[in-house]
Amino acid sequence: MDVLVQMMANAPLLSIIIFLPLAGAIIITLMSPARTHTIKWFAFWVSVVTFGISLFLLAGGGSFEHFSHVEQYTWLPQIGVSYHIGVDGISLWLVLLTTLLLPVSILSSFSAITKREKEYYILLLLMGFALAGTFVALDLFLFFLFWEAVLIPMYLLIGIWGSGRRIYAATKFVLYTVVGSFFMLLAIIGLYVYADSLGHATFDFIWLRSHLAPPELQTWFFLAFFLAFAIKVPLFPFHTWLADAHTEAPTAGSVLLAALLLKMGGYGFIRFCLTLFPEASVSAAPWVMALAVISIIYGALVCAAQTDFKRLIALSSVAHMGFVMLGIFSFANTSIGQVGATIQMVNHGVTTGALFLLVGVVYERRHTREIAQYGGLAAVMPQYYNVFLITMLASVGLPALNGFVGEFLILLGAFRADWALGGLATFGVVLAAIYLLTMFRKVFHGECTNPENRKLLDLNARELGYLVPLVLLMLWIGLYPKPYLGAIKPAVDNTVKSVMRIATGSISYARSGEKAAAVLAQVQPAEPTGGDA
Amino acid sequence: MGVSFAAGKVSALLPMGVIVLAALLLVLLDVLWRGRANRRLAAMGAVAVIVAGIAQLVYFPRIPAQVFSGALKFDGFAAIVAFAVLAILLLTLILSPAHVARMGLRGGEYYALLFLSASGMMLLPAARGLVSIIICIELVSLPLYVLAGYNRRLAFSREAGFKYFLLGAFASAFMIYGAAFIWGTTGTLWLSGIAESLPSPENRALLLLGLGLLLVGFGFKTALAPFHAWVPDVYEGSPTPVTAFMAAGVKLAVFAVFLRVLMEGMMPLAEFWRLGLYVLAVITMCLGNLLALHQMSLKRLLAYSSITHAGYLVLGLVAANAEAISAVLFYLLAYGAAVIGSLALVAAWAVRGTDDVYISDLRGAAERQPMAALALTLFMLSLIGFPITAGFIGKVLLFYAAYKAGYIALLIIAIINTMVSVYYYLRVVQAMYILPQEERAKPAEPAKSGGDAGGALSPVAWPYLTVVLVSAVVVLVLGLVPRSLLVWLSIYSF
Amino acid sequence: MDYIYLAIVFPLLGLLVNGFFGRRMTRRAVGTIASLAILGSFAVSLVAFFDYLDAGEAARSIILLPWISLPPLEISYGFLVDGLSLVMALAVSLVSFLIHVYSTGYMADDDGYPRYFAYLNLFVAMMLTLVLADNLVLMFVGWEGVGLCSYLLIGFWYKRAAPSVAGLKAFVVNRIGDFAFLIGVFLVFWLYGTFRFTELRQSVETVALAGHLPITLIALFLFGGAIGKSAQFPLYVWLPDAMEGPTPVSALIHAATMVTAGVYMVSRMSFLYSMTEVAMLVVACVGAFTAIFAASIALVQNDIKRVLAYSTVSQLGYMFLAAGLGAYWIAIFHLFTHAFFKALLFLASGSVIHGVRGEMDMRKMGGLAKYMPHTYWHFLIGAMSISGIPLLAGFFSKDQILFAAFTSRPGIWPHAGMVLWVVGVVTALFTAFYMFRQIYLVFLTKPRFDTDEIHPHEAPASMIVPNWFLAVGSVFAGYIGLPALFAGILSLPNVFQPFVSGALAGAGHVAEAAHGAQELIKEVLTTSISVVVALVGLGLAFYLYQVRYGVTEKLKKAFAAPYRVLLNKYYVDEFYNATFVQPGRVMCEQLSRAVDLGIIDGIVNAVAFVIGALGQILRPIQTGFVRNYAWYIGGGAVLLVILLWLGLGAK
Amino acid sequence: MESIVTYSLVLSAVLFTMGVLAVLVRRNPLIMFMGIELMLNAANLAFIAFARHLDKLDGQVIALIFMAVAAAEVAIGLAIIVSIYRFRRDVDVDAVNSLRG
Repeated sequence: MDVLVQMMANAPLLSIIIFLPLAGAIIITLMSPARTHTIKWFAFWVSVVTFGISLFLLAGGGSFEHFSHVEQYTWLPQIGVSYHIGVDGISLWLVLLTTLLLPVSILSSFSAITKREKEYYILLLLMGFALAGTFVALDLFLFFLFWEAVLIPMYLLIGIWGSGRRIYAATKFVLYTVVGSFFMLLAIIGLYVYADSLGHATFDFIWLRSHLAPPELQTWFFLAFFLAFAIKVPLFPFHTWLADAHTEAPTAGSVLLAALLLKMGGYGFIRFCLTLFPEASVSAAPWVMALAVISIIYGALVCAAQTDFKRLIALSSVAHMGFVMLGIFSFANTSIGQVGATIQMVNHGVTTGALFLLVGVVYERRHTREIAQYGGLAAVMPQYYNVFLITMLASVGLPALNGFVGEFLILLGAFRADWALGGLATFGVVLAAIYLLTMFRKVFHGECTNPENRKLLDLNARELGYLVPLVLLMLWIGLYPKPYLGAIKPAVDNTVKSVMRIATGSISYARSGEKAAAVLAQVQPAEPTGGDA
Repeated sequence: MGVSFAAGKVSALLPMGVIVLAALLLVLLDVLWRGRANRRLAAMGAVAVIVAGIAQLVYFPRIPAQVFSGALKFDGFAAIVAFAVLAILLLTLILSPAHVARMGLRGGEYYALLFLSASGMMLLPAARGLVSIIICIELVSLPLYVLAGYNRRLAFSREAGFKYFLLGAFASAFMIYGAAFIWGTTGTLWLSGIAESLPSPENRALLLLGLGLLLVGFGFKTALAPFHAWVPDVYEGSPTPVTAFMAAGVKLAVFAVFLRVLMEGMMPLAEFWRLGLYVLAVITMCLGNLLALHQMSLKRLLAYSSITHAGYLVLGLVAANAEAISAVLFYLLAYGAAVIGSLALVAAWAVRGTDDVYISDLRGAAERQPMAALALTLFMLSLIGFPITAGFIGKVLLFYAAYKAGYIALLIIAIINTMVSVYYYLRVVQAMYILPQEERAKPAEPAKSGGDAGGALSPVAWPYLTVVLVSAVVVLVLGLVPRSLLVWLSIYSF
Repeated sequence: MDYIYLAIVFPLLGLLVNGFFGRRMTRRAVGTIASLAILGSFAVSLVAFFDYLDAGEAARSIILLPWISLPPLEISYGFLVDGLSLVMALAVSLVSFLIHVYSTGYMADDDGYPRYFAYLNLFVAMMLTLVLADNLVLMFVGWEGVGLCSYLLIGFWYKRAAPSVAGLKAFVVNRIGDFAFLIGVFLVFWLYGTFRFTELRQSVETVALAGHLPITLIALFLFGGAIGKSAQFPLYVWLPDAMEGPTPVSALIHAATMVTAGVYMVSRMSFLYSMTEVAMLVVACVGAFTAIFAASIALVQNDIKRVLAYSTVSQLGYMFLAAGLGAYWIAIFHLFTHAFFKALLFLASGSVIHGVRGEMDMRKMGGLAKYMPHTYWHFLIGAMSISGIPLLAGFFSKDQILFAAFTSRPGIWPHAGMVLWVVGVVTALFTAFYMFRQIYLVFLTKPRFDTDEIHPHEAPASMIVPNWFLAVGSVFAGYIGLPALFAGILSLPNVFQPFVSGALAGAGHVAEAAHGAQELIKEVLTTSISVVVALVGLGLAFYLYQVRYGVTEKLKKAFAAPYRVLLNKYYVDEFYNATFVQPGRVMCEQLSRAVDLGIIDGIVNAVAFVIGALGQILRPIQTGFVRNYAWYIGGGAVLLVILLWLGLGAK
Repeated sequence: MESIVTYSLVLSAVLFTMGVLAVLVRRNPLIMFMGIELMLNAANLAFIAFARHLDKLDGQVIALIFMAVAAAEVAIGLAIIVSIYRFRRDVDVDAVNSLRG
């Protein structure tokens, strides 16, 4: 075993994680479309192996404060592009989440997908490839490459295997995302030109991080990046693609969308915006926080009115990702908010992913997403009821489940940064309970009147196989988040250092009430001085 | 330079010499073989192209070679363009025989004309005086007028040839008239000379008039709005291989020389023509995109897309900095590869009696011909400028050049247009992958819903397939590992 | 005492066993395992209790594991063992155990048997986490956990609509409280940089910030949580509906334990509350108002369990009244006694319902005493205890609350004490009345049900035995915390107060004061008044429902309007429904339809449409006529030349 | 600038404009084509005039070259127009717009 660990420690882990799915996809292209069984299992095992390998990232036991497992090869020296990847505490868990959810979503599709399986599994593997790449790229050029590479597979996934207005949804998804990303490309080129003007033409994140652009430039770049990421997240006014895409996509598609694609936005913010444009981020913080709070409240309220099972969960992501945004931009003299946001991204991935899988389970049996069509399932599908209950509670943010850890930290940080917005956001916790529990009630409680539902089968082994791990993860993160936070904290501190220095200088936290500040002056030893420590 | 008729290093002329000879030879052979030797002619032509390529390689002008007292100056830049032209010609040759046969045309002049036009393209980037430039452009265009209308059985083709010719001649008249004024005000037609002997600022009106008229000509050849109107009609009407040849070749050659004219001859006047081109670029991009949105015919769609791309390329001209040269050239190559590939598929799938494919015909292609569908998708992505394709690198380089020159506003317009363009390129992908056979993609508009045969796509024959594969490879290679090309471009710019 | 966490582990084990294998085990096994788990917790708490005494009553806080640790933020699985938490742990585990045993009988023929006990075990675990936690956040875990269990258990019979709605209501209303609670927690951290009670207490008491706004804010926000959890006005509405759950659940969660969490929390944070008179007064007033408000509703209710529910609300009001006056130990003391007699009452009512085939309307009962003597006695003892009949548990605790009110002189409003006392006394009157009204309606008056239809029967032993234990508790629990007066007379020292006071602030100034001579006189006075009041209430009930049985109908007609108001609980639910629920629903639908799909998505689609339309509009310029094209070229030439000349003009 | 030059320039301008107008307004392809020839010759005239003005021979040479170009165009152009004739008797360019949109 140790030998294996050693071997893996030296191997280019990240590259393997990224390219294994791609290789798998290519191999599948050579298979005959008729042999669906082989294709399914092959895809599944490829993803499982990838996951297994990705676990070795942890084996080294090193701290993830700085980028580890870094690989850098010059690619296009003429234009200063290099294949530069690495993982730190922030991206680590997102990468693992990706490699975990890939097999899960593949497994969840076995019986759900009945046409053109070959293409389907190829595309899923491609998604895994692109997503993993996005989270580890340390070269803006490379990052953009992976970022865009996600679009087409998802477009086809929604378009071909989706339901209802799938073509509309797919097109909307691509166009909407493209709008953001091309502006980001412009900003990336701008950064490149700026680097060039310093006599070092490069897209390299590490270099750019140590040579920040002047504030007025930052503002423009920030806006461009902001648009791209805000659409992905999605932040309040840019969220309408989400409902359609998530709703019409096939189950696995929704899972990947909610669990990972949205994270690309949050990750982008914390990795690039905060690091490369600290001044801009700080001055934008109040606005972004405001938008985040609007997303939280608005998303929750809109959810409450949904009659479509999947659409409701989709929109709930707006609210939940609002929390993440709030955390990322809550600049105080502590990094609690950002740490919370980072862990919350993982949580949301697990929880919402599981929710979509659960919806998929009944959708596959009943082929309807109308909440009204269900009711009284608790009696018919007890296992399903329990799993759903736990997942939903995690999503509501019940303590001792993963959702709470993230939301608590985020709100703690946000409250420090701006007590008013923090307080408002806290109210989102109440709303989450309202819409989720109401939905839960409609679906599971009451007499099971509809004969269709009476003969519904409970979860089978395969379904349990991909749901239980997620549930365990919810409990683990909820009860003992230490390992996760332990890896995240140093990396986040290290990431937000510069932002914090600026933020604590500026007004953005004096707003937590002069009174409190005054008191803080007197109270101490216990004055919290986190973040930049 | 002066007036001395020093022949200079004629060896540099060898490649296009080969091509011209080949052209004449092909005519003769055609007569000998009584016009029943379509394939053989093509083969012969291919051989000639390869020979020319070798010659080009052997006499690669590491140090620029002057010919005819500097009327032609061969340098690396010209050589790279020449190579590209040869490649395009070769691909066209591979496409042609099968297509010519399918359309029931005679081989002979067809190939000869192709070769003549190609020789003009090879000369263009080397041309150093307005006269030689204009002559070369004519040399490129005249054969194409004929080729456009070559498919005489089809009204479309006849009409295309007719329109192309009438408007082309019209435009070149402007060009020549412009040249007259430039010469009159500067006393020289050598690009280098013009830059040196500009009249004093106050009496530049005539010079600018001349420049303006000259730009009209270039605008026409490069399909800038409002001189673009012929493009869709001609592209749609011409025999598909010819369309490919035009789209890739003419754009390449003319843009190359356009770049030279502006940057070697007119740089001191930059402040003037930048404004003009700026406006043209905006109109071109927007118009091209908007008109492309609702096209039913894939060929016509590509025509409009070529207009749009011309608009993007003007960014490089406006920027007119060192970066722009290699950027524009790279972009042209990337575009050429993608457009030839897609047109090869159009030719391969051409519905009976139309020499064209409607987007609605593409339905179900992904399932029937996955590889071809994949390739077409790749080309579409490259045209959008999606990562891992040549188009992406091209766009990045181009935008970089423009950004560096400080044309942010223009860039933003370009970017917005790129977003819009995603929609219609995706329509093609959508038709192939998503839309099932039975249901309609968009309500096919009455005028052009002709070929809605519902995905009766003929399998792709090997010549088409070869071209498709080659262009696909090029698109990918230029997208992933364009190292060496970038190196050459950086060395052999001017 | 480091083993104290076992008290939480046992029930969790019970949960796991019953949760996973319950369906494959016999009911007997399930019930036994569940009960044993709780017995285990009780044993642990008991051992801890004695160790604590040996250790000289020194508070211990044990840190088991780190939970969320982001220095300076340190939240750990830490437990605080002191008088307060021990009393709570003992009471909780004991009562829970008895109720578990009772449940084995009560739920005997319910098909959700394993699920029921799994939830119940989880509840106990969470409740113990709540009381044993040594920091606010872990307390919040228990806080929310018990909320969850209450949600699950109220909605236990999910097939019927009412319970599942009630559960939802309970959870949401509690969440509203938790929202305030959370904000309080955040404030605490940003002010004091810690969540641990011990450290908090230090920094609060070392840095004198009495009356400082932030502290008042913290106190009020935390109290907001208590209002939700302990069903105080205006968030009490969920508790009466919670009666939809199985009766043992009502006894355990909605009477004895969970609902008292708020009181516990306030006492736990007493060091902070005693820093801010404003907050204290608010607590006291809210408590007092809730007490009389709920009691008045209880007067006319007909559902046997709802009466008890409102009585619970009102008793909780008493506790907050005490806490608000700084008499924390009395609050806890009343909590302690209340746990016994209220649990007893509920269980007894459960037996009644069980005996009359699930009938809950007291108007359809009567004369049950002869069918179910044990239950009758249980109920009677409970009723006497709660109405403050002398020498029973309830009497002592309530009496001291009233005395505290009578003697207290809050700085900011000196007369508050007197006012609150009057309120308390009136409430006591109401209490006595509605309890005995219940006794008469249920047990004594002649039967009002079809005797051939229904044959009421006594409950099985498994239900009676636990009740006897509780009955004993309801009688004697008071004797460990006697007021000074009786302590003197009966020479029984008050052991309760010193035991818990270590954990509390201000160490109950009321009690020391009681040694003064005229204080004794005051005490005699108040005591006698409350005795009289209790007897009056009893007598009134006796008169109306026994002597002149039926007169109530006339009274209802005479006082139709007030009666209807009371019967409909002051229309509070209707009010909330009209002001929050319905408008909220409408707003959400409008937001979703009009704003989200209408405006925001509308704009997106509009942009797309406009671009597409432009494309269509422009197509005609491509006429296909050569001459038009030529025109374009000519025009373009002119345009171009002009543009170039513009540059000339600029120069 | 001596008058003869100016006059001939003005003349060439007039010729050019007439040519353009011919293309723009006439519907017979032959006439349009003539217009184009007119434009070309206007250009040549301009060259000659400038040659006089600059007192360089180049202009006249250039003019000759462009005549050749014009000739080539004529050859091609007539061929194309004739091929159109073959298929449609009436040669109204406004009838030729099957390609549009």
